[in-house]
Amino acid sequence: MQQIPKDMFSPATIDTNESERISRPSLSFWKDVTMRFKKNKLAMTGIVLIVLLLIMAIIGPWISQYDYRTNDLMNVNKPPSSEHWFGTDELGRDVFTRTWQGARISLFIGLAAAVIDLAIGVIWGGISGYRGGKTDEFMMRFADILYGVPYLLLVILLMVILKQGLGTMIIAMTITGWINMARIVRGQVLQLKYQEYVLAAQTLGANVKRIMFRHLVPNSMGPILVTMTLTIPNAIFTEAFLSYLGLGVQVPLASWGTMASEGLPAFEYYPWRLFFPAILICLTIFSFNVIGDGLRDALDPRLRK
Amino acid sequence: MAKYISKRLIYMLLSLILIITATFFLMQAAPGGPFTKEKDVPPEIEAALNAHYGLDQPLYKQYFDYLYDVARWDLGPSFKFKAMTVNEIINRGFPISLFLGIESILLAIAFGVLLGVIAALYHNKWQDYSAMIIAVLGISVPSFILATVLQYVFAIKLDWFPVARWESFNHTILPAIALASTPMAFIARLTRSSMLEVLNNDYIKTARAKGLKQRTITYRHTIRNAMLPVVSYMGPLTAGILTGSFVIEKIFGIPGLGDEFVTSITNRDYTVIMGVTVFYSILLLFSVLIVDILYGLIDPRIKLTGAKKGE
Amino acid sequence: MEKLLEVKDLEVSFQTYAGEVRAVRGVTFDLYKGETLAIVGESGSGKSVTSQTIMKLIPMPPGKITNGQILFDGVDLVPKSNKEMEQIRGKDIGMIFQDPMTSLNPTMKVGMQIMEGLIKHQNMSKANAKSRAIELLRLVGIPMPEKRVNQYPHEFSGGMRQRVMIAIALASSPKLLIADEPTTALDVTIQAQILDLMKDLQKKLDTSIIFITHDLGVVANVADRVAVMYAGKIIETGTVDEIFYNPQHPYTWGLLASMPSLDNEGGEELTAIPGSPPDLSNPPKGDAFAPRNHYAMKIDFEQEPPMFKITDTHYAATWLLHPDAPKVEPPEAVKKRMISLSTSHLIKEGK
Amino acid sequence: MAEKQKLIEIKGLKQYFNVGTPNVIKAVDGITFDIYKGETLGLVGESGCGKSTTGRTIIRLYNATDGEVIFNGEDVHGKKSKQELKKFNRKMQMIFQDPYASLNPRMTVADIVAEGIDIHGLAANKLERMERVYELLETVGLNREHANRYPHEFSGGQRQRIGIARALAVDPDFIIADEPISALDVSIQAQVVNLMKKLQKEKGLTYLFIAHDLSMVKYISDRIGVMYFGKIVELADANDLYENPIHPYTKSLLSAIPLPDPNYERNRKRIHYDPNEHGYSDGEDVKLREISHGHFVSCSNKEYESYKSIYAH
Amino acid sequence: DNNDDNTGESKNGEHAQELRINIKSEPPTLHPGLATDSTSGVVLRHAFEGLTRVGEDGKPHEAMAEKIDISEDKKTYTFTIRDANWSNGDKVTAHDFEYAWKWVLDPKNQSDYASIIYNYIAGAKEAYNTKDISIDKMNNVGIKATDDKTLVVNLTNPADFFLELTAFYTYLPVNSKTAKENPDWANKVDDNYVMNGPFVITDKSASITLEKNKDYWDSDTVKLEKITMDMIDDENTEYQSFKKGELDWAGAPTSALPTDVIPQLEKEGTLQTKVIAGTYWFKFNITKEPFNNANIRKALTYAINRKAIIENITQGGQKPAMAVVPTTMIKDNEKGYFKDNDIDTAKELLTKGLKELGLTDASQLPAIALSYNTSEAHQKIAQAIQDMWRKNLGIDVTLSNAEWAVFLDNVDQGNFQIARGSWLADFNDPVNFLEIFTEPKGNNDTGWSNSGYNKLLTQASVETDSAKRLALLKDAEEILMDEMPIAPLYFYTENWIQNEKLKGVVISPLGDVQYKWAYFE
Ligand SMILES: Nc1ncnc2c1ncn2[C@@H]1O[C@H](COP(=O)(O)OP(=O)(O)OP(=O)(O)O)[C@@H](O)[C@H]1O
Ligand SMILES: Nc1ncnc2c1ncn2[C@@H]1O[C@H](COP(=O)(O)OP(=O)(O)OP(=O)(O)O)[C@@H](O)[C@H]1O
Ligand SMILES: [Mg+2]
Ligand SMILES: [Mg+2]
Repeated sequence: MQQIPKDMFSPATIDTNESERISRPSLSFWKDVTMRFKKNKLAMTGIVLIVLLLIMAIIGPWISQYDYRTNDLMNVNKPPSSEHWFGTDELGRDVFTRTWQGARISLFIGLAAAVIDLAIGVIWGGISGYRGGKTDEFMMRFADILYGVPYLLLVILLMVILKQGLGTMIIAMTITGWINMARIVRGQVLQLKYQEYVLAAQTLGANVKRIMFRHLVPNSMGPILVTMTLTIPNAIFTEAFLSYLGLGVQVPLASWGTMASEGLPAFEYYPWRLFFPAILICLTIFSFNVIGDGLRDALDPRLRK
Repeated sequence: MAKYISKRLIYMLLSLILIITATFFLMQAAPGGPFTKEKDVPPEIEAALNAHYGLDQPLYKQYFDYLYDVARWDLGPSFKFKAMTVNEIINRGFPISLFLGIESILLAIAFGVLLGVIAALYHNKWQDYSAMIIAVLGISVPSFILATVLQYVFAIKLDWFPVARWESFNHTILPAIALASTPMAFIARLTRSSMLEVLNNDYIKTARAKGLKQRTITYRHTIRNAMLPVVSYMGPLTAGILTGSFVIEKIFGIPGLGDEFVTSITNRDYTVIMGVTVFYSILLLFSVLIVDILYGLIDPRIKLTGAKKGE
Repeated sequence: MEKLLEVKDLEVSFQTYAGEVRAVRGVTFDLYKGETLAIVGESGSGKSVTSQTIMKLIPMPPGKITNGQILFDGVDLVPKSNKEMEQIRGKDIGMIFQDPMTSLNPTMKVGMQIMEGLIKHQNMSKANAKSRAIELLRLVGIPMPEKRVNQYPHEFSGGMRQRVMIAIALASSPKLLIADEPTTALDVTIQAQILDLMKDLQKKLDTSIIFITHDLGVVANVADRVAVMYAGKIIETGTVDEIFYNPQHPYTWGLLASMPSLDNEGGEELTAIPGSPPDLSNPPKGDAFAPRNHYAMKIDFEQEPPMFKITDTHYAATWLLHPDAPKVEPPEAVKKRMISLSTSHLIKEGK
Repeated sequence: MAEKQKLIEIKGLKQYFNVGTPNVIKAVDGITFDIYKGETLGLVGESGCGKSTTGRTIIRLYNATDGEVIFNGEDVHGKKSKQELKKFNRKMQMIFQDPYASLNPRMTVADIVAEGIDIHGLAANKLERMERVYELLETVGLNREHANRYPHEFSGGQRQRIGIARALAVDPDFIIADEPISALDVSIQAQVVNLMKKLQKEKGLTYLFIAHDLSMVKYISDRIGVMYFGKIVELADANDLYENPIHPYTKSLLSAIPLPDPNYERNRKRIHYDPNEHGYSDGEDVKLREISHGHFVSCSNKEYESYKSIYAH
Repeated sequence: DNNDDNTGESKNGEHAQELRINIKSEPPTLHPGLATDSTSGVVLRHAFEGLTRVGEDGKPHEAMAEKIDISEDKKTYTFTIRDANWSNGDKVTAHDFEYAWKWVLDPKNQSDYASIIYNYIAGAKEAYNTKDISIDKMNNVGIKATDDKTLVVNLTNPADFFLELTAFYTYLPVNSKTAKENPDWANKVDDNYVMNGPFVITDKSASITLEKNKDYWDSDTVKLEKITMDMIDDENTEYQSFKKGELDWAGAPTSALPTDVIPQLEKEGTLQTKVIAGTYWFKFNITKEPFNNANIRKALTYAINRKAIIENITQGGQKPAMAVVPTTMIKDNEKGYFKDNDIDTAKELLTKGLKELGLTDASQLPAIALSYNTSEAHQKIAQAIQDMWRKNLGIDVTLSNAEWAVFLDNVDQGNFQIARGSWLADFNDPVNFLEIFTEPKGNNDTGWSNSGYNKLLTQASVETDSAKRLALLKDAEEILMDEMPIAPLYFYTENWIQNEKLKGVVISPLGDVQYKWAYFE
């Protein structure tokens, strides 16, 4: 046995407060999440991609010498070249410019629809699940009914009632879009509402609003995020459909959705017209999905403890 | 259970009537009518047509007449397809859409679940990433683009399948794949995330402690428990897929109900719009109910809560 | 007596976002045939991880066995593949998990959950497995087992579920049964039933049992030997009498002192161990218990104590046992117990 | 004991689940008892016998199927305005069984503790609110520094203390503690129980203490109620109950308490309880009867006489 | 695998006389009196035969009529019916025609196209507007079968194009015997569905099958044994299907080619093009500022580069339209009334117009919206024109598209400033175009009317001399082009590709297709 100096065996002073101290640095929940999120390479790639896309959406139309609407009927359907990086379309317009011009609309639409669906879906599904019973039955049957009425008919009526434009389009997009989110949130809330911290809030006299937004929603973020990332591509293509019907953005303004659907019939001969918008849609969706997954993992309490 | 179902059936009937009402008045409010054409129909002819189809009656009367007819499952004659009643149109189009729909639902479930399971079992390994990329493609490439691309590659370039039409089983494959892709991707993502949850559960450890093989554990203990979110997603989706997809039917020249539905709206073919909506809604309401019942079958614990809802 | 299990210097850690959690930091113990070893200790001290590592059931990744051997019947389990382990799990080693509420598959009939292992390890036919499952349910004291085999777990009460877990673990008469807090969620009457049942089976089959709990009353009831864990290490081990009547580690003192006794009049305060256990992702220098230890000495903050031998069966890791250390008095409540030791005949029996 | 004042009177409380379906669960099936000001009433019984349900029904987390809960002379379950309910929520609080599940993982400790303060507007401004939070944290033996942390950073015992601070934030008179210590290990159990006792002394709190662990219940309670299948079968002074258990189920329960004494354990004899042993006939009037002063037992008339004679010894 | 027989190649290398085409959608009806669309028309033209049939030269020739006598005043036509059979063996009689036409005139039968009969035949309109009319009460209508073989028809006005109308599907005969017995005879293709055309429909399901009618009076001319009509809605799919050899024909007139493949096909030299009697134009709403000013209208019209649009966007060999009436009817209109892409004049006119409106600059013009209905082709054209107007005149118009019925409703209600429009001829005569603009209602949504114009048209309607009549019509057109309520863009063409071995398919100036003479080499 090794020799240990005697004085080491004298009593040490211990600070009782010290023993309550948590050795891990004090990280707020969100800081903790951010830290863990940052360690997720794939998710960070997603963030970088989205930031790049946003930057290009802002500066893309500027760095090109063309504008998005000027026709050049002498140069229609030209493949990518040093002059037209992404080629030209059926009216001789520069696809590069149009693609980034379109990024503005598609990204805006995608995010706006996702956010609005989220807001309505969360409130509707949350109240439905939390209140349960007759309220639940009523609210879910209402969703069924809205889902049952032909969407195209709703859209046509909106077209008549409202003026053409982004606002109308977003209304058209979210008029039934929130239902999915509501179903998901309701499921979550049904599960969470018997958690003891919710009961605790009830015993303190918390009202529905407080319980929803302080307790239930923050704890359903995982599935909500996954659903949100799935809303975005849906919105991008619904936009194309609505614009086609005359409800949304008007030509010659471009969006990825309209560019892809217009490029589709010609993809055999002029593949670049489909390729660029399509690949950017894929990249966007990919990014949002990995970000969603990353957030989901970062928010998972089991990985925390 | 029986009480719960009968209660739900009553709610379904109410919902159906509300859907009919909403659709009926929305349809009437939409500009244009069944006789709107680029070349104007002379007023006297239009009057004769309106009189014949009862469109000159007050709206409320048309509405109640319609409700009465629906109750007898008489959906009326088509305005555009003069030789046919709406019942005939549905009877003709639905079996086709149904066949295609079932095929693609099976595809979507089989491959979606498979991908999701693989992704979850190999969480954060290359298998997960590959499945994820397929899912992202499935989500971000909408069916109309996929359909065209599939057609080009597999029917034109490789000549493995026919381009279009509805004749043999071979003709159903490409449209079914195109139709299945988005739901498949969605199912894969849902399955993956719920599998990850399930795999974290204690009873999986119990199963492993019994010395069961990984594969047995996956089949017997995880998939069933991970299916709940998939099932709830499948509810409304099923009704949609079974009544046909306009885009896919158009691209592959399939005489299904989805095509009928959309064209009827553009044509303002009032009776067909209503008829198909009624039919679709019945399917929708039933599939939502079936989902709620399936919850209980998949997870025996839910029976209690499911029944409680009907209190 | 024959050794069934030897765990040598086992170290297990988990890779998490917050860093490496060293959940088990060098655990050594052995277990004889037909013997019950109780592992007690603070929550988070690594009891469950240790026991699950024996069956190689910790999730890998993030978990990893960084060092040590697990000799089962003389064969090391650490290098075994998952496939090879499938032959041992459920057959030679059975396990009862901490939480009966979540450890049964909610969507599978109880009977099937018992039958699975039988079909796999004993090559039984379905019909035979079923009748055996009924027999097992009857054995663990579930009334009307013929009816119960076809029910789902949620139709069972907590105590009954725990008994189903036991039936699963016992299905193929394992040589080793690991029971991780099998009775925490149960009331005392059902707890007692289950403890009796396990002892009965042990007698019949000569099973060895590792029994994890933090209820010292239960330990006193079932254990032959006790290992006390703190912060991923065994800090004291000995026969049940040695631990209860002659504890040496201040943490063990703390545990014993904090139990109220029935004859204690409600007036006085319980002696709690202040503070909370250390963070295993960042274990402190020296003795992990030192910050909460009334008797801590300077050395405790500098150097980890080795295992001091007290008797052949009794060891403890505390500097207080060092010959140079000052003699200290254990707390009142513990002293009372030690007094009963000296007046009891049991001390002889321990040897 | 005569000057004891009733804080809560529970009269014929019933809580059924799945009413209207074939499998009605009578979780609480007509219980009657009082809780006096400043005392701790322990509630023990088999798992699933309805202890938690009783607690939750008293605090109105469930709407009682039948019966009354009278708190300070007012019926809790009568129809009440939001305002009245809020007031009532201040007087009665609950500590939950699971220290992990009862704290919202996404809120800071300060927000959790201050939730009641926010709801009832007990602080005039931010500063005052934080001062209250610090005060509460110190009351339960935590320090200010913990206010900005999240629950997952705490050990079980610390978390349970946060739950207690949350309950204390609204200055309640009565606290229902539903197995506040079951999930904790022994050393931490002691921390929590000591704190509860200290607070009771300082603030004159009244507790309903639900637990499995009989030695702990005996330690903390003044009186103990024993529940069996939704009914109270015995209710008596803590020491009286341990020394003179009368109902066979109580006897069985006491005989099963494991003690940290190997010697004792090796020689313990358990008494089994079989509900059929009473041999009640149909329509027999089985109810709580007072065997001796303050000692109630559920029994038939016949049993009453025999129990009484047993107790005399 | 059934792909093989799609090629139509028979065993000995000779091509089977089986034609496979696509008609896009299901024909809404197979009743000649109810049909209103070209899809039904295609089927009916082959399953039935009218008094005349438009021949390979584009002119009507005797068909069911063996002999046609026209009175001096061109108002009475006497048709002698040829010896021919219905597919059930019945003889085709003059009564069958009388019945069929009068059936259309009965408002109870809801024929949308009754006007195409009652606009020309004496007493017909009155009959249609009579309450509770029925076929046997139509004694004052100028349709009379004097015996089984003779049909006498009286017209309200001399109409040069009446013989052409008798080839139109509304004028097809119906087997009066079966039709009377079974009013729903046309709802199903079965024994009650009796035909008299070069082909008979043998199957109608996912596709329509027509087989050669052995009993057809001119069956020696008919070479094709079978025609299969698919119903593939998607143009691209149709095109791919053609490329794979599953179809013998892709594109007009029964469908269309995807616009994006047309230049490619042109390059390959497989594209077939035929000018037809149709005009694509834009309508100005002259009741709205600034289109109440003719100079503004003209400036906009002149500033369009039609050639560029045709060559780069529509790409189907369309003819630039600087007139309203198609070149198939008036040959001179190839030149038109103004110069294409005449920017200088356009600018002058704009300045003039602005001055008249009291404005100094184009930017002061009220906001202008150009409406069109949802379609890719229209959208491209609209965008090109928008760009031209911006570049050439500095006028920035916004585009606004709408779903078809909504668009039509808006245009009908006058809720537009400039709207896309077009007219495809019902019969091959300029009046079909010019009469649209006689009054500001019906199909004239521009709100424009002109008394001089109307006078010329009235004169033309009673003029029996063809040359004089044409001169009157041209004068009217000139007024129209001077006032410019519409801006013509191009004359329609039909574009298609076809199996190289397929010969003898005839497309009429109206764009109707006939397979009677078609065959595979
Ligand atoms: N999958 C994991 N990932 C990360 N850390 C883990 C994991 N599993 C266990 N740990 C950590 O290992 C340590 C030991 O945990 P263990 O479950 O063995 O404790 P225990 O002694 O069984 O406690 P209890 O009495 O609460 O059951 C804890 O700090 C825990 O956080
Ligand atoms: N929400 C509910 N729906 C249906 N049954 C319920 C519900 N909550 C409790 N029960 C049932 O009521 C009975 C009493 O449950 P309770 O939770 O009160 O028991 P307990 O005495 O607290 O048990 P433990 O000691 O296990 O916590 C049980 O049979 C339980 O299954
Ligand atoms: Mg554990
Ligand atoms: Mg409880």
